[in-house]
Amino acid sequence: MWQEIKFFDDALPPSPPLPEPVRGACGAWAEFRGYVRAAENGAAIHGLRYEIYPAMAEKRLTAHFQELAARYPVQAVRFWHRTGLVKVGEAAVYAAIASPHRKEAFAALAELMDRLKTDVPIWKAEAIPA
Amino acid sequence: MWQEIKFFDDALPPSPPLPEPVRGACGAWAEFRGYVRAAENGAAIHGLRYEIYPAMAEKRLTAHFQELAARYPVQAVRFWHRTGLVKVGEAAVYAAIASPHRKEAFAALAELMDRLKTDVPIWKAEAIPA
Amino acid sequence: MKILYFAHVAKALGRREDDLEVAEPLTTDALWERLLALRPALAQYRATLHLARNNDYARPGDTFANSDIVALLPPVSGG
Amino acid sequence: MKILYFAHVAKALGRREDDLEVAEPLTTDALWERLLALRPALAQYRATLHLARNNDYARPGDTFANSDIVALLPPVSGG
Repeated sequence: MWQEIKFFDDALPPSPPLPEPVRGACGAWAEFRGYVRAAENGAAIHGLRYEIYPAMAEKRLTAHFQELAARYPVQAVRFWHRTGLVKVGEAAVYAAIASPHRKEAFAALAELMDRLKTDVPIWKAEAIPA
Repeated sequence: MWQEIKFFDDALPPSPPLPEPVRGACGAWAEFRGYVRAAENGAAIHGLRYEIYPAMAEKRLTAHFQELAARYPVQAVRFWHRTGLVKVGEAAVYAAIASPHRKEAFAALAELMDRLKTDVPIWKAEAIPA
Repeated sequence: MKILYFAHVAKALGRREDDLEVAEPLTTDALWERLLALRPALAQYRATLHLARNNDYARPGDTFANSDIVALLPPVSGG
Repeated sequence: MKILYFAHVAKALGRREDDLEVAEPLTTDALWERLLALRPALAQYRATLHLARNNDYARPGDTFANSDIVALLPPVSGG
């Protein structure tokens, strides 16, 4: 399985297309970008400050990718996350999954985002008031 | 609701980020790219030739967007489709949906792709052998 | 009345459209009678084709006037 | 032993790491005793923190050696 995990101090780059090695094999590339909203817990914010424990986050994410690949025909995963201040309207996370067909790609991507929130050491460390 | 429908004779452009008007309001931007696979019905292909009836496709898609927006908190939809020859490994379709939260965005996008295949006048008109 | 053909039907007929002069609005059955007279090769596709009138799927009871754009739609397969 | 702090815990302590000299491997309870002696302010967070040892969540029965990297992980909230 092709995989890429990157953490960014600055704006997430534009979404690249389906990774070259799985072209022809995969018909589906399901992607998700999570953006910071203008309110957090009911209060207007300027942004969120994220923290990541990179070495362990990469290890946990890789374990999740492997567990997903055992349950779905996942052939490529890309996962990016911002660290530091992410302002309202900016993307904090980008994740994408390739598989032969659409339904499995959606299911695996939705599950990856759920798993992210169980045990991957990434934190909304602080909400910066507007 | 913000919406964009475009049909392309040539390669689909890179995916733009969340549309400006819904930034701050929407935390979720779920995207899908459908790529042409190397085999169609078991036979190796060079590509697929797509045809679109643009005026009616736009009308049907808009109706589906409105029905989705009545069922999910969808605030923006982008839909692109190729027409003409789409070679193996190229994207034929791109669709994206913005909503405040992740689960609704995934559900609405999956349903949009299902609805596409019910009555939107777009055809895989021909499989070109490899 | 403009008639539009798509995908394998356009290929089989070797054309993407036809013009049909109709003196008064036609029922679905009357329209098909005219279409089959004009393009007999349509017969084998008739069961799988949906009619659209001015960019909407035709409904039972619709009639088709000379100013209408009529599309013969094969089963869709986008995505 | 290197100790790592994150998020609100790092903020409350005013630091992101500590070095702890341990003569022999410590059980979880013994490690917490040492941590609380070093940083009493950790007490209020203890119930919500998970321990990680060398980039894996610690399991019951794990011991923590002087060469280990130990992370005190608040509940995660990525995405």
